[in-house]
Formats: sequence, C-alpha cells, structure tokens
Amino acid sequence: MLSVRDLETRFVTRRGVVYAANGVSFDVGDGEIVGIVGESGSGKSVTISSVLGLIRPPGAVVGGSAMFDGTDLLKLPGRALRHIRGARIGFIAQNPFGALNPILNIEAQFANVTRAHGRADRATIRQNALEMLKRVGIAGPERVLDGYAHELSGGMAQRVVIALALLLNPSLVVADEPTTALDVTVQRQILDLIAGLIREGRRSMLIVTHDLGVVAQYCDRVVVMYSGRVVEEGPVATVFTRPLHPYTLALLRAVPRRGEPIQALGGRVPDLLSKPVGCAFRHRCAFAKPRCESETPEIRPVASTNPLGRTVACHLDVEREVPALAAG
Amino acid sequence: MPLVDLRNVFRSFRRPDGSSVWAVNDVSLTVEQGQTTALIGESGSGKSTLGRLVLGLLPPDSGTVSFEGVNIAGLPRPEMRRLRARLGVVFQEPYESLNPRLTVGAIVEEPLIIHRPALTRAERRARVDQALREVDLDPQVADRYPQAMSGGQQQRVGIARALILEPSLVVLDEPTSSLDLSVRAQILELFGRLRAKHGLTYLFISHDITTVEYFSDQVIVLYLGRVVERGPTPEVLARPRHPYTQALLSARLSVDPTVSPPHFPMTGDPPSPTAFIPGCPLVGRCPLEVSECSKAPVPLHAVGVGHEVACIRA
Amino acid sequence: MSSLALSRPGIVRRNLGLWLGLAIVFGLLLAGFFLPLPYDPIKPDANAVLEPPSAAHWFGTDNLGFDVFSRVIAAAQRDLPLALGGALVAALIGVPLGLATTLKNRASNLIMRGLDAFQAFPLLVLAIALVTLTGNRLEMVVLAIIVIQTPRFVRLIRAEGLAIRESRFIEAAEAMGASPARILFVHLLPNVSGVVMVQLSIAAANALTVVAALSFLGIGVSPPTPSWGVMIQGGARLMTSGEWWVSLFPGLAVFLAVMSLNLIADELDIIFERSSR
Amino acid sequence: MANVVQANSDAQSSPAPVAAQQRVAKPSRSGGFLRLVARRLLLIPISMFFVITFSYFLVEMMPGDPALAIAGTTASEREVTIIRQQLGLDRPFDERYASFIAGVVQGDFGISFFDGQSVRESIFRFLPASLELMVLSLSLAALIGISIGAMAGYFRRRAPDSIARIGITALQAVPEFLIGLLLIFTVFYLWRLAPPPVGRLGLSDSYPDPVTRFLFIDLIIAGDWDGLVSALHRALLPVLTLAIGTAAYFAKVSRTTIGAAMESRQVQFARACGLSEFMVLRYALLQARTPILTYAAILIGTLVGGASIIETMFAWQGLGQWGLASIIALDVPAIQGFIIATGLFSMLVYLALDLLVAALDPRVTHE
Repeated sequence: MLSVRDLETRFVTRRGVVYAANGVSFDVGDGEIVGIVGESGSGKSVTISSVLGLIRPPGAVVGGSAMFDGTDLLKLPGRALRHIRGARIGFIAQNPFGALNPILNIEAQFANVTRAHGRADRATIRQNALEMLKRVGIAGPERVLDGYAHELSGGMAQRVVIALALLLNPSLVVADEPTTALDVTVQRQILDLIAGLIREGRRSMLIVTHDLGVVAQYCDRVVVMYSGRVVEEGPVATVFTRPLHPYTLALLRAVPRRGEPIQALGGRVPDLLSKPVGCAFRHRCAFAKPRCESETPEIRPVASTNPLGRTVACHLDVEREVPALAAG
Repeated sequence: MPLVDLRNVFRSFRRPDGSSVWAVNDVSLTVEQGQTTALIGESGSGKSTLGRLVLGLLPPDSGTVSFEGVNIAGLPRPEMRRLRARLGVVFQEPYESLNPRLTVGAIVEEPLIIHRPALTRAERRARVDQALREVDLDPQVADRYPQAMSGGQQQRVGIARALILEPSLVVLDEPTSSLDLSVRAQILELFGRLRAKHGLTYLFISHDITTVEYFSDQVIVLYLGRVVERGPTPEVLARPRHPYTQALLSARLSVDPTVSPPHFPMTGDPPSPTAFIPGCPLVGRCPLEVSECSKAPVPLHAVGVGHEVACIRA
Repeated sequence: MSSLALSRPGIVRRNLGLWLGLAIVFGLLLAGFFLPLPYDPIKPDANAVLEPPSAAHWFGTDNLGFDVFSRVIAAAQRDLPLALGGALVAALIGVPLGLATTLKNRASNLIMRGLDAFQAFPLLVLAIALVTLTGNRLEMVVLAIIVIQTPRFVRLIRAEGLAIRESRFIEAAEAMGASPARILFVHLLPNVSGVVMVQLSIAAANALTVVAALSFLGIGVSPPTPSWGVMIQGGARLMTSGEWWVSLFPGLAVFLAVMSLNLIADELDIIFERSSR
Repeated sequence: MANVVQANSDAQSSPAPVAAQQRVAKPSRSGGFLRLVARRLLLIPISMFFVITFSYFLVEMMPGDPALAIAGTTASEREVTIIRQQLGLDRPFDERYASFIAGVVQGDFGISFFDGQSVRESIFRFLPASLELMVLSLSLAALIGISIGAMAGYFRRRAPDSIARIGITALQAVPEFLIGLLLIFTVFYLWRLAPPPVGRLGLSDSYPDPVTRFLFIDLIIAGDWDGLVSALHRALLPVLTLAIGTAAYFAKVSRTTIGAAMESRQVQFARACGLSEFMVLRYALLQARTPILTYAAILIGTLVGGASIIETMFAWQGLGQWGLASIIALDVPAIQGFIIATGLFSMLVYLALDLLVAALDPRVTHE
C-alpha cells in the first residue's frame, strides 16, 4: 500500500540546519494499521508530513521515495498529489479545533473537500456528509452540519474531522496523534471508532503517537523512531513483548508500574542540529560499544525472527545482548 | 490533625458572557502529613482549581481551607505571604513557569531572598548549589537561562525552587504531563526519591491514572468539580465502585499487546461546566443510570475502609 | 542568552541590520554636530541660486542660495534629537502607566477609556493644533510627540503586561510569596524590556516623520534654522518646475533616518523573540 | 478600539483556551450580537464626552491672552473684545465649560472667527470631498496592499516575501508629503501624465449643482461627463499619493497575518484534505480577515482629517485642508468643531468595525 524508503527531510532555521528525518524507511501493508511511535523530536510527525507533501519552506524533503499504489508521492507534481490527498489518503489531525475552519460552517467544509476532488451538487454533498456523520456516531448530524466548529465538544469535533477524512472513501488513512488533545474518557471512544472504521472498510492506517498503549492495543505493526531514524520495526505483538533495540526496551520499561521501582532512561534526546554520526542513542544506551560512536547502524533484519519481518538498527547482537523486558 | 483540610469548599468562575462555571462544588478533603494524595480527573474536573485553593492563590466562594490548622481563606496578605514559605508548587509547563529573563541560579534562589533575608549571598549560593544537586543538576547550570535547557532539566529547576525552603506541602500540578515518556520516568523517580529522603507530603494533581497508581497513597476522583470517589489508591483502583472511576481505568491502555483492552462503559463527552446539574454529574454518560440519579446529588458514603463513593448504585 | 548578549563574537555579522541601522542614525547625528560643513547653513549666497548638484554644491542650492548639503547635515542637529528625545520621554511616561493599567482596578479602566477616546483623533492634526495653539515653540514639538507616542506605549505595555501577568512564572512567584513590588520589578519589567526597546525605535521613527511634517507646515521652526521638513517645503513648489534637488535631498535624509530606525526595530524584534524562546 | 484589539488577540490565541471554550453551550447568536451592539452604542456618549472635553481644554491651554494671540498684533481693541466675548473669557470657567458642552450637544459649534461661517455648515461642506478622497485611495491601497501582503504571506520566507518585506519597510519610511512631491515631479513635471496639483476641477470646468456635495456623484447627476473625466484626472495624484503610503500598512499587516495563517494547523489540514492552493489561500485570508479589517478601520479613522497635508498640497478643498487652515489661523471654534467631528467620525468607524467583525465571525457573539 505505502512504501517509504530512505526519506530525508531537513529544515533550515536561524540556528542551523535541523536534520529532522534521516533515511526513514517503512511499509504499510493492505488492511494494516501501522503505528509510528517516538518521543518529541524523533521525527515522527515530520515523516508523515513529508509523505503527504505538507513540508513547506524552510523545510524540504531532500531524498527518498514514498510509493503509494505504484506512484512515488515525493516526485508527484503538486496538482496530482493534491488529488490523492483527501481522496485516496485521508488525514486525521491532532487537534480538531486547530484543524477545522472556525469561520465556515461544517457543511461548507464538507462541500469544499468534496469539490476539491470532483463535481457534486449541493444535495448530494449534504446527503453524503449526513451519512458520514452518522457513521462516526454523531446523533444529530443536521444540526452539526449547519453549525460551526466552536459549538462542538472536543469529541464531537474530532468525529467531524474523522468524517472529513473518510468522506471520499480513502484506502489509506494517516492520523497524527488523533486523541492527544482529547479528554481521557473521550480518547478511548475515538480510538475504538477509528479502529472500527478502518477494519470495517478494509483500509490501511498509519498512526503517529507517543502513547505506547495506543500502539499496543490498536496497531498491527510498529515503527519505533529516535532522532529522525527508525530504530526498530516489526509486529506489535512481538516488538512490545520482546523489544530488540535498547531504546524500545528502555521506553517500555519507563512505563510506571505499581509496586515496581521505576526504571528511568537517563539523559535526553539529542538536538538534530548536526547530522548524526554513529548511533544517536549511544549516549543513553546501557550497552553502547566503541563501534556505536563512529558507525551509524543500518536497519537490518533480525535473523531468527525473519519470517515475522522484524528489523532493528543496532550494532549489538540484539537477540543475545539485549535483555528481556521483564528482567531487571 | 491533617496537614490540609478542606470543608465544603465552593468556587465558581464568572465567564465573560455572564454564565458561571462551578469549578469546585462542595468539596471536602484532607491531605495527611507524609502521604501522597492524588487528585485525578479530566479537564474541567476542578482539580487545578483545587490545587490553587490549597495554595491560597484563589479564595473559595464559601467553605474553609485549612493548612496546618489555620484557615487560610481569610488570612491577611502579609501573613499569607509568610505562610507560603511552607508551601511549594511545581507546575505542568516547566518552561512557562520559569522567568526567561532570570538565570537558573536566580530562579532557585528567589524563595531564599523572600523568606530567608538573614542569609548572606554566599550562604544562599551554597543552598542553591545543594538544591540543584538534589535534583541531579550540575550546579554550573546556575549561570544558564531556562530556555537553553531541555524540558526535563527545566522541570528539575522548578522542583529545586519548590523544595529549597523545605516546605511541609508540595503541590504537584500535572508535573509530568508535558514531558516525554523517558523524561517523565526520570522526574517521577526523582519525586519518589525526594519524598523518601525528606518525608515530603505531596498533593499530586493528574489526569493520568497510570502515574497516580504508581505514585500515590490516597486518590480522590473528581468529576465536574465534585468528588465522586476516594480512598486508598490500591483499594480504589483495584475495586473501583463509581462508574466514572471504572471508565477512567478502562480508558487506560496497557502497553502489553497480549492484554486485550477492557470493555469501555461510557459514552459521550463531559457536559458543559456551565450547565446546572441537579443530580449526579455523570447522568447521560453512565451505563448504570436509573431515574433517581438525576434528582438529587448523591452524597459520598463508605463502601470500605476509608473508601467512599458518591453513587447510588454502589 | 541574556538580554542581548552583545559581547558574543559574531554578533555583528548575525545582526547586520541592527548595526547598520545604528551606524546610520548615529552617523547622521554625529555628522550634524561635528562634521565640518562646506558652507554656512544659515547664510545664503545670493550669487548661487537654484544651482543643480555639482562639485561645488553637492546637493545643489535652493531658491535663496542656501547650500542644500550643508543644511541637510546641519538639520540632523535639530530633527534627530527632537524625535529621539520625544520618543524617550514618551517611553518613560508610557511604560509605568502601561504597567499600572495591568492592575485590574477602577483607575486603570479610566486610563484606558481616556486613551480609547484619544485614539479616535487624527493624532498628527492634534499635534499640529497643540503646537500652534501654544505659541509655536520648539518645546511644544516634543510635547506633541509625547502626546502622540505615549498612548502607544501604554497600550503596548498593557497588552504585554496582561499577557505576562497570566503566565505561569508570575503565578509561581505569587505562590512563593513574592511581594507585588518584586513581581513588578523582577518578573514583569524585565520581560517587557524587549518590546519597550522595539517600540522605542518604532516611536522614534514615527516621531521623526511627525517632526518633518510639522516643520513642513512651518510649525515649531523659525527660519532660517535648517530642518528637513522646512527644506522639503521650500522645494515643494519647485517640483512643478523641475528643480527636484531642493526637496529630494532633505527628503532622502528623512527616509534614511526613518528606515534605519525601522530596521533597528525589526532586528531587535527578532533578537528578543529568539532570546526568550 | 480596545474591544477590537482584544477580540482579535483572543481569536489568535493558542488552541488550548479555545478548546476549553468549545465545551460551553453557545448563547443564542442574535441575542449576543444585540447585546454587543447595545454595549458599544452606550460607549459612544462616554467617549464623546472625553473628546469634547479635550477639544475644550486644548484651546484653554493657550498661553497668555488667547484673544490677543488670535486677533494678532494688528487688531483693534474692539476686535479683541469681540473675540474675548465670543470665547467667553469674560465669564467664569465652569459656566464657560457648561455652555460649551450644551452648545456642542445641540450641534452648535459656533461661528468661525476667520470667515464668519457656521462651523457646522463648514464641516458638512468640506466632509464629502474628504470622504471621496478616502474611499478612492483606501480602496486602491487595500487592493494593492492586500495583494502584495497575500503574496508575501503565501511565499513566506522565500524570495517574494523578502522583496516585499524590504519594499514595505522602505515605503513606510517615506513621509506621505514626500511621496506626493515625488509624484508631482515625475507624473506631472517629467511625464506630463497628470494635470497640475491645483484643485479638483480645471479652470475651464464648471462646478455642478451641489445635490449630494460629493463632486463625483454631482457630476454624474448633472451628466457632465467631461467634467467627471477632468475631476478623475485631477484626483489621480492625490489618490495615488495616499494609496501608496497606505498600501504599505495594508501590505504589512496582511503579510504578517496571512503568513501566520499559512503555517496554521487549519491550513495544514485543508492541504491534507486535498484542497486547491487557491482554496487554501482563501482559508488563510478568512483567518487574517479580522486583523486586516481592524487596520482598515484605523486607517479610515485617521485619513478623514488626517490627510490634511495632502489635501492642502493638492488644494483638494476637503475637511482636512479646512481644519489645517483653521488651526494655523487659530480659528478656535473651527478647531473645536474639527476635532469633535473627526473624533465622532472615527468612533463611528470603530463601532461599524466592531459590529462587522462580530457579524462576520461566528465566534464573536459574546466577549
């Protein structure tokens, strides 16, 4: 469905060049939900913005490819890419109140999205919008359609955003932290809704999140990012039970559990103002070797788990040198 | 005597359009010396307002707020200012709570300048160095400005400032929610270590049940400005009696993919805080709702040792 | 980074615009006071009337035989201090007043209502009326600038101050028991210093155009004292007959000075923005 | 104005407080709007009181004997006495002030010392010309300025933006009267594309009957097409002068606001939905609309009366020219009338702006 290879994105700022994505590669298969997980500054949001062609100056995608249904999104001219965005790739934004236009009523926003991808008369647009709003669980769709974003609660507004993303029946949905801005009890409802709609429509989804729980419970595969690189990738069921990269391990161990001493990961994320040489995680890694200083680890398949398609970017013999999750 | 004792506290805010928001609605609670009491709730639950009431940064509309046995609600300003030496606070946004025009040293030193005027400059400097070391910062950072530091380091500066006078109560207002997971663990670990070392009393405000479970002795669950359930943390989280507490617990997603997500019982969003709710605030979202629920507020009643819940079905 | 960190190496290269602007403004000011002039700026030469620019008269001469170059330089002596001084006094009045209005009380409401009404006037015309009615004196030009600029400082500082008052570090200071004076001087004032400096250069630029406009109308100046506005006025009618240099060169001087002050403001804005993020 | 600025800074604040507002049930839209209208209307008398008092004290501030200063050195004793009486200097202060306010409230601004005309009459006579100049130059300025600003904002941090930024800064540094002189030199003297800067009609043209007192409209009513062409030709330079100067301000504010809007999440989401770049720019313009309108209102408020130097330079015969002449002649009743009239006018413009913003923005139904 989507195959990203060696993606490189940079930003030119007053402080220097920020190397935000440095050779990011991953795949999203048919009917698969893939989570990109990482802390702030890991390049996860930059990665999806790059794939969708949303990077604007002073940022630029300087290398790599993103094949979607046989076309490279990164090489597509603006007009052609625009017809894919919104129609064949839906986008769910993080904060619905940031995303929805506060001045246009909801119906006008449905109309604009529909008309951006073809002709349609008002009645059809309204009909489709009403149907979509019902499918995302909005009880009074007429009232919502005639109203404005600020009249909605957070959960309702996010449902509207989801309806807009799915309006034209996209085969791939990209979601950027879709529940971070919502209340805890609303988050679960929205996640259940999104996952249900994806599964039932046999769509694929790429979801960016910093919440390991979201990945564990809703994703099939996970891409773990650190410092603008993918450090580990594979099925959630195995990656989260037997992490092979020291960073993935440390992240999972940093989740507080009652009755157990917390195992904090020391140090901080490096800034991306210089092109990283060597493994970016080495300063915080308990198992770093001299080789990690100078050589950037390539992402490679892990031999014994190969049928499961697990890859990791680490110089260690990860299966033997990286301890299991439960062991201290 | 509890360190903090709130009795029937009300606090509302007037919105510019004339409507009122009942941020805190008839709340009574205590914080015991040496314990960590957690206030948990979603946005609009009144948990941050409660924190400010306890700190004396906001006066209550009615009710009493006692700290060390003194009602601080009506305290004259100079006395209140003196009392503040025994109250520390750490805010959610580490960067915003540090003055960008002061060095780290000046920030941590400020409580000493205000409350320990007898100290010499060198003595203050020594205390600042020690406070920075306690939070695992190199004393050399005293010359730096907060904006040159990472979020985790900034939060450490905030903690050093809150603890330098060795306060009897520290209010932690979502101190880790704007931090990354790996940094969050470091800060939680630091709070735990400082608590053990100095026997601190924390009032811990959070919306994250995982952190609360890990970190607190007592938990108070708030919904729309009211206490819906409270008790010892292990007891409340193991046997939640209020549907809202149950919803909060099942909204928590395990990082273990082999544990399937629990059934989530609730629907809808929290209602508008300006709406007048005669009965249980959960009406409309609750799976156990019966017609009596919407008639009158449900008082807290005991369901176990120290475990109280405000639900007629519990 | 401290307030400006001016001593750091590379600061000149990084903030080229700032240094260029400062150099031009102070260059003009110093030239006005100390540059030896080729001709006496207040003594006309009846034998050299309306001469176009040449090696003898770089900027030409006007219809009375004054050397335009000498007068353009000499005018800096009067116009620049007026504008800079006026802006500075406006800041000295406006900043405390603005900070005072961040206290939510009756007096601050009254101040703001008064300023609202004030805002309703065409302020330039008001300045003209003020100077004319009070007897056309030079001090009154400064007063007019203060009248125009002070409300802008009050508004700006009020807006900034209110925003900062809402910020967490003020709440943190209150929570640790800081006195109101301490909050004002340690926490509030240093955080508005950036916008004050930016506004100061904007106000100076603005004041300079006001000074020019007033003297263009012959208000507040007594001939033959050189002033850019008077000189532009002197050449205004000559524009229709093609003697462009009489107005153009003093006009360029105003342009250069105002542009430099705006440049300083722009650069300061960027510097302060960056140092507080 | 405080309301306007406040409202617009609220609209641009971070998403968090906005999100907090969303949960609140919205009061009925028309109700909120009517309340806003009522409140703003109530403010006008209060602000006008300040304006009137100010205009009074401005004259009161005159040093020495105002009557002597106004009459000039050549005046006879009798003339000075008349002026003194007219100013009411022979009466106690509170009585003077009270009768001044009473007069103004009844619309009586007195008689000009200079031409003996009713000040109110003069205001109504000269205002239309100023309004015509303002409408023409402001429309042109908005067109040029917003186009440049939108282009710069759209290409933020790229070459067109840098060029626009330098151009705007440079243009803002040129005093308006200098722009006028440079235009006179180039367009009139060098290229002979404009008539000389003297008046609104040529010597051979005749003025139409003052039906509306708006020259262009009266010329159309009179069917004097040659006169209209001549008048438009003569309007070219003053309109261009004001438009160029004002366009820089429009460009500056639209560049900043549209530039910021282009980087907003809203625009990012619009792009992610596949909306065309034209549509995306429209979304950004919608977001930037309020600050631009606010700026336009401020400019309208200052241009009527504030364009006095340009009006004088081109002998436009507008309110500004009349006001400036009155000031220089120390014509006290005229100055007071002028200040009150321009003050009232700006207040009405700001009121109209507040209501327009409220009507256009579904969020500003209550403060």
